[in-house]
Amino acid sequence: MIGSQLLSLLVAAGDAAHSADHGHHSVHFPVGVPTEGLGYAGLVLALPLIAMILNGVYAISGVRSKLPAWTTVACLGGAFAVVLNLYLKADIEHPVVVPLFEWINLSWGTGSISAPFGLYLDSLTLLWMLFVTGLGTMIALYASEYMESDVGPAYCRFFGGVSIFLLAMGCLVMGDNLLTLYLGWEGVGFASYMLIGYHFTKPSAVAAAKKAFIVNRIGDLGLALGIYLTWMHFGTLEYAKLFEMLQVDGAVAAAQQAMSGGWEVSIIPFLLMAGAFGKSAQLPFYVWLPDAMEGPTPVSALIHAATMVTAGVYLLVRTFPMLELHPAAAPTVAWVGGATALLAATIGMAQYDIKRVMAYSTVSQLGYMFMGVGVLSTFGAAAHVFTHAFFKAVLFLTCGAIMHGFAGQLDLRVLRGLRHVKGWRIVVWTMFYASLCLAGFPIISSGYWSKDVILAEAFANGRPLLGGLGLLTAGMTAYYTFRVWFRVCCGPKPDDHDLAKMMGDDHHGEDHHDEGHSEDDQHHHHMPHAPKWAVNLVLSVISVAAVGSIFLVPEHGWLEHMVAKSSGAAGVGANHHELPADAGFWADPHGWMKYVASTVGLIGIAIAAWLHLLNRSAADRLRATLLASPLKVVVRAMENKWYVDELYNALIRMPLKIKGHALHMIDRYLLDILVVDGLGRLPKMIGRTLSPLQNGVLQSYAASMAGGVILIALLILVLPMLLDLIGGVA
Amino acid sequence: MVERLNGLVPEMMLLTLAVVVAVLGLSRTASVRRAVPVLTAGGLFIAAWLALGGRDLPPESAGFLAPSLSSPLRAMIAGIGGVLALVATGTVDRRLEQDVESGKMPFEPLRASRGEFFAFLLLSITGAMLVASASDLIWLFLALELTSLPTYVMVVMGRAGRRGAEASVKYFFLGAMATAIFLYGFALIYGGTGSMQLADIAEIVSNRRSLEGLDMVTTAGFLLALLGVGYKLAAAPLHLYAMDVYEGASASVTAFLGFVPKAAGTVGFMVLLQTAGGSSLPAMVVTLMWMLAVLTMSLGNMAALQQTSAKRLFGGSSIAHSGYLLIGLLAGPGEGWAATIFYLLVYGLMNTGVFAVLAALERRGSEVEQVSDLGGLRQSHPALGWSLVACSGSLMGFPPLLGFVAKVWLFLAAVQSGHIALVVIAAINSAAGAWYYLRMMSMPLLGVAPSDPVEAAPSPWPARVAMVIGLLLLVVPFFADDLMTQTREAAANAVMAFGN
Amino acid sequence: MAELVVPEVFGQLALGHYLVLSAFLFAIGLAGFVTRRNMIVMFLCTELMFQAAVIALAAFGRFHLDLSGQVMVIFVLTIAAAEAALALGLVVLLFKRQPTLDAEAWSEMRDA
Amino acid sequence: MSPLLLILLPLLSALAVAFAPRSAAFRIATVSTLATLAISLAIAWNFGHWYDDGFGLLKEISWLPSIGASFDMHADAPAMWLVLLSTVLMPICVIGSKTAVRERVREYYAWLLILEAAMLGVFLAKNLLFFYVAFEFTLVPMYFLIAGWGGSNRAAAAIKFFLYTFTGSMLTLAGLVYVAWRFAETSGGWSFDIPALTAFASTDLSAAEQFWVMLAMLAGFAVKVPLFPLHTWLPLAHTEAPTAGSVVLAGVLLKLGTYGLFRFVLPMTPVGVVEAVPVIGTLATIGVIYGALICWVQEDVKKLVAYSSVSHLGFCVLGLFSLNPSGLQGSLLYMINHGLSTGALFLLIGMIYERYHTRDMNRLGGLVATMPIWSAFMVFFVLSSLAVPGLNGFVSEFLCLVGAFSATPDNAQWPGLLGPWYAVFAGTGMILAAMYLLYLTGRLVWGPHRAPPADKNSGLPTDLSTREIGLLLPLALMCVWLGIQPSGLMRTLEPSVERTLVAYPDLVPSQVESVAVLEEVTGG
Repeated sequence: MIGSQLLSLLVAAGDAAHSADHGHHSVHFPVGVPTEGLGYAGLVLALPLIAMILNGVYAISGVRSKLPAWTTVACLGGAFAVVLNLYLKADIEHPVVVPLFEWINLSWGTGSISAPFGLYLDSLTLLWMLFVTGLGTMIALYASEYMESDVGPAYCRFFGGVSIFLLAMGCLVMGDNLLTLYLGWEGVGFASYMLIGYHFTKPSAVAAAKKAFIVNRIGDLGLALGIYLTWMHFGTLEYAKLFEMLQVDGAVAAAQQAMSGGWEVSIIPFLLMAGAFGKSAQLPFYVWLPDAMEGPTPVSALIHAATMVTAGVYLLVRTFPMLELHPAAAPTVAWVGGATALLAATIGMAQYDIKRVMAYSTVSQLGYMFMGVGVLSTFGAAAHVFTHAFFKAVLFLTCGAIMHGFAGQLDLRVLRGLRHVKGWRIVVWTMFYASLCLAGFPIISSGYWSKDVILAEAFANGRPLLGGLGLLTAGMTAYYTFRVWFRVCCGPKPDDHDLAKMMGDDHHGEDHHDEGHSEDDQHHHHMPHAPKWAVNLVLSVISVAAVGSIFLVPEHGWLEHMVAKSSGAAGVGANHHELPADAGFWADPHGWMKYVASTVGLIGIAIAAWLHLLNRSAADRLRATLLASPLKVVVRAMENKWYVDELYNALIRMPLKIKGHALHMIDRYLLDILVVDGLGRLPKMIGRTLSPLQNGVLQSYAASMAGGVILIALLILVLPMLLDLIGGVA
Repeated sequence: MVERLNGLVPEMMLLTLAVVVAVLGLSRTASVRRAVPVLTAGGLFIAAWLALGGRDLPPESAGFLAPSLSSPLRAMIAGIGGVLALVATGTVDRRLEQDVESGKMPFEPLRASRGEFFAFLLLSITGAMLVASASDLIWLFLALELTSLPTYVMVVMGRAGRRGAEASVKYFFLGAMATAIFLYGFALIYGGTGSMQLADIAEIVSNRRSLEGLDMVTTAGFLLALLGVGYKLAAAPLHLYAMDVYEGASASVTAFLGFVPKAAGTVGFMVLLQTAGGSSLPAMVVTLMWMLAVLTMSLGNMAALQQTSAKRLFGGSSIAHSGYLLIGLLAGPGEGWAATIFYLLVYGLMNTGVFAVLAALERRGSEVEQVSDLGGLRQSHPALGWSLVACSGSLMGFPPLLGFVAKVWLFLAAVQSGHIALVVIAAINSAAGAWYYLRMMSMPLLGVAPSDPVEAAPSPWPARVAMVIGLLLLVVPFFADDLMTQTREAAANAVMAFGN
Repeated sequence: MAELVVPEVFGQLALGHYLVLSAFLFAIGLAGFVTRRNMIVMFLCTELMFQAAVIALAAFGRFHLDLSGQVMVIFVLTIAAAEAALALGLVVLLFKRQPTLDAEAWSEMRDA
Repeated sequence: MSPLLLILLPLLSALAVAFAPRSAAFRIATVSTLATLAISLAIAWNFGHWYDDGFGLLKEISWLPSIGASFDMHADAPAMWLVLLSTVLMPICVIGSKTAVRERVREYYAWLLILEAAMLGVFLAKNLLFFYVAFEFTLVPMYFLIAGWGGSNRAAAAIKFFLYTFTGSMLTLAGLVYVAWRFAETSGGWSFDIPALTAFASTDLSAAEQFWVMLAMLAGFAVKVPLFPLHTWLPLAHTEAPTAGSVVLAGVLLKLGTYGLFRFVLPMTPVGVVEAVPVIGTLATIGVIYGALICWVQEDVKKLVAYSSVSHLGFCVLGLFSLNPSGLQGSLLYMINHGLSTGALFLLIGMIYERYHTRDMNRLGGLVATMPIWSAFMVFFVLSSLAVPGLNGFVSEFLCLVGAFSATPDNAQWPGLLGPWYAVFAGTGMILAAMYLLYLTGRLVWGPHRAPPADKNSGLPTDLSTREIGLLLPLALMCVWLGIQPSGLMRTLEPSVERTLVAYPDLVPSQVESVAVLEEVTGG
């Protein structure tokens, strides 16, 4: 049974590989059917909602304890438990739709717009919700300690924001139609806005929050338009109906839809893509994510590394059948992903703020995921999302712990020798393991397995150039990851004086992340304080989860199984070739990639070790040398993030602002004062030119009157005669 | 002939009353003298009632306009004339009466002019009423002159000082010129048709038009007659005197000038237009009316926009309203004239109300003129303030005040007769005029009271009239249907009587 | 016997002649009214215009062999007399206030 | 319960307020508006036409039959909703003015009550002249509210507001009179009965007549909406108006324009509308972007919100002229939503102004530090205004855009004359809205705290008082309710919307054809 289905997959995949320009990969996958009795699934949404409301109540009633944190942890934990229960009870072969309540439901004649508030529970949803709620719970727990110095209204606000996020993310992932997804989509954007701007007195945080929301909105417009077009063409927004329509006749359906719909239909995937790129920080929208690091670190870990930013990947996997409405859609995704991965990696290599390095690495890794989707490996993408969620969460949380301990110090030129400081063991070694994962260290790291799938698929899909880019990026990733770890954790043991210096009497405003340190905390900042139980527990648990994920990733494993029964089915194992028996080693990318990728990763680590562990001053010398060489332009550009922010500012923001001012002036002076007031004053002005007639002099009145009478009499009596005359002549 | 006299009972009564009033005004008894205005007003109200009764008289009792049309017109003129007489209370001889009362000097009949003033007022109103019963050109001419001549005197008598005199000069001389113009027009009409009888002229005109077309002499006669009578209406281009005269005359006389000559002119237009063809006017007359209407309303509004003097401002407004009346006149007998009559009535009320407010106020015995003087009137004289708001709003045509109802009907009638462009122009004019009415509305409510406050005039009548009119403008629109239906019936019956 | 050749125009006074005369008179009156500043003269000019109408009325009455034209003439003359009385009274009154007959002296009220 | 009560009660209360002692004015006004709200709710509860396209609340009151005027009343579902919107907003305005207005209180509340009566008259009118009277009469109280209790430049603002709208509606009157005449020609008597005239005009007027009548009506309604470029009175009026004035202006008065478009322009002159759709659609789209960009550079918060109305109402008009049910329903819902969220924003700004006497964002900032509750409401209503899904704004904006998007001539069931490009350009308004609204919150709510010293005489606590929270909370709850459960409301709008659109499906294709033929002819 499974074998025959696999065979059909393989056949379809074979077609795909040979006809790269028209990708009809639609395969049958089970479509959700409405079910009764699973209403309790709504608890996944209800619990965060309750947490949110309670946090609001706490804020108003002035709770000054950790109650908000425990409430949130409990609710999120409950949500996780519900998801787990759903997973355990779920029949992957038979996805279900759980209608909750009616949201938007319009109908007229034969048309309708229907967006019920329901849950679409298939394996993909459950996969995503498992790590979203799981990580959410853990990170909330972590934050209970991390944010403790803010206990009070701000604490409530923080956990309220986290609850909103989980609620919105739940809607996004579990919603059974595109509008519910959009609801969650904007909701997570708002949560992100609130949490990035958590330190609202800092203008940079406020600006970053604003930027995140606005840049996301650009993508959202694409998504919205995509949704309109989907509705227009397919007449529905519900996944179940959409999928049925898209796989009426297997692979042919999408092509038929594309043919019948004309250009409007074929741009749907591109519009959806725009939304995905915005939310997942891909070119050209990635600029908001690094700035989003203004938010507290747990937020960075949860929202801007592990969960929210993968919503774009989710969207594309969820609507994978629609990606085939245009042959160029998938390659576009792949190339954008690849380019983003490379670009972000180059920037990451040149940053000194460790959280920023992590941010760029997130952008870069998200690039991989999109590459995965683009090379028709939804499985690879989802796998990488899954593994990345854990190890990147660990990386951020360790960064956060360091920052928290060192009064906001994040500069890797300042931090060193953490390995030798008491109480930091768990941080150092979980960070080490997570770095291994990010660097793609062979066998024992989860990132190795998931990244391999994507890279191998790129080659197998006939995109060696893209795969090569991916490999290059992998090397860079390994380098900058370990650059951080070697710099921060290794090196000579710092004495108290060094530690005090690291505590940052001299750190710069820009890199100043002092959350967890309100003013009354400042007086004992001379010694770093090591993390306490909650942080250590969370780090350990997530690291264990990261290790555990290794066993879920390999081909034909659990993860592949989860994706294969969802809308992303077409991208699972699509490129497993039936290899001839005599095929050489290089014929199967899945075979050689394991070795090549390992090698590249190890080279990266080695370079990092040379520059930052064994010979710590070499890096500075290298930089100096490069700056003296003609390559200095590149180095400067990398350090300055390729000036993309400046470019956007100059090309988009400023012109718009100038237009705004200009239009305001036009509105005020041209339209209002000149045109409107001018027209309004016209009667008065004409009247004024006539007022010499009213000069008070009897004679002139008489003259005007007599003149007027004569004129009118002449006009009426003589003009018609003249006209007659002219008419007669003509 | 007796029927004809039967139809003129109110006018004859008023003439008698004029004599009586003139005599009583010289009485040595102060209370008798004081009763003169009330007597005048009472007489006018009775005359109005009598005139209304004339509807049922046989056609021979009325002039050229059918009794169904002339009766309500005459009643309206007399009725509003009565109100105007009340407003005029205390206008003349105030200084004299005060001196007599305080015993400074004995009463000298030679110096008293109250009786004459009200006698003139009655004569002028009688003239205006007679216009409505004109049956030939001579009558029309005499009636129009009877309307005008007393007003020239009233302007001088109403206000001592340079301004009254100047107003009188302008009014009289320009009026004489206008009279000459329409008189010449009458002569030409007579020349062209060979008859003084309006009914004969109408028949000749209509016959001639259906045969060979109207001759130039008659046409020119009609044009000149209409242009000249336009002076009474303050229709452009013979409107230039209006603002100066309105400013110069005392407020109560201005109220009079704003209504009685205008009513006479409107009725005169009706007579002439009916003679010229009624509902199917010669093209040249239509053109003339069209031009007059557009010019009058536009020039009036534009002139009013410039003003800082309330009296001049309402002078301009009065010109503009003549423009609207001309639209109704052009719209023809029937619906058009019904709307015109209603509009004239409403306009008479609004206009009287506005000037009554001005007449009810003074500052150390002299007139209140500037718009800014009315600032904060709501606080100092609430009733007058609100009356001014109601009257101004009604003049603006603001719903649901009476002016709005009248204007809508006028527009309906004009559209019905095919003058859509005129309606649009009138709409734009209303909008342009709204600015100064709005100023007059907001000044009493929101404006700053002048540092030199205004006080109430000694006579209570103008204030009472203003209040009643303000209230009427607010209330009557909800109960105006009977009035409108009857007006329409009157016009419709007239059309039947005209047979076209 | 040579007949006396009298040009047609002078042969008999036709309606046209009266009308032309009347028109001229009216025009002169009007022009005078507009151009002269002396109030007495201005009043005389209005009288001129009235008389123009009177001539026209009388001529038309004769032309139509209808008496009503001439009846009206009488009324017009009456009115003219009344106006004359009014005018003179007014002028006297004004002269008492300001010893001039110049109409332009009375132009205080006007648009600013 | 008679709908007449809805109009009479505020009117009589206005009279009562005017003559009551000064101290009782506020109480009378509050009780009266609350009573009106209760009556309107009771009427809504018993309203029998929620789910069909019929008109309920029929009430015939004769006025001037001789010119066809009457005070006949009726209401269909959309009208009922707008009635409810007005009656809901009025108590909030009244109670919100308790501390803000301290001088000439009797007059102030009397004008507010008169305004309420006039607004309700507009929505309940069954007779065009009644509608027109009420439509115009809203100007007077609003004029005096602005000119009497407004800001420093109030006189100019009030005059511009009055004259601009008055001018437009004079032309509307001319158009309506024309229709009435044409109707009278066939039926033999003056009538301004709306159903009769609508049925007549849509079928019996020629194409040219419909076009001109539409233009005339548009002159009044487009100014009121306000449609770009006829909007310049709005920022001025909003900036100068007292808080309650702004709330009513944004909440209900602007809706009179869109309501007019919905009730008269669309059903009466379909042929004319079809010709004008591209132009109006373009203007609406320009308005969306233009308003938003101008918002983004404002320093005065109130002006920002005022311009945002220009932008938002652009969506509303776009929805109306998409000529399909989704657009129309979205647009009607937009009217209600905009009333709630923008009304609330003006209230919030008013609360700040009462405390600090400034609305300058250079002088105010980071208010969350001292006013967390206010800030929470501010952020909430900004989100609502941003059309964040889950809140009310989203559903309506989504439907308007979907409507515009799908309004293509080849749409099988509901052909329209807009299309994707209109939606795409208007859609950028979504991004721009985020820009200016977050700019607003970024300056006002977040950031370092800065504020001039609070007015000690205001008698208000630093953060919101219970009364103020009580004003905002119902609005917030309604926003949430309409965001999560719009379907109930939408279903009630649908039949009326279809009735309004009945002529269009056949009309649009023929229009497209005729244009195509014309192009062929002129091109060939």
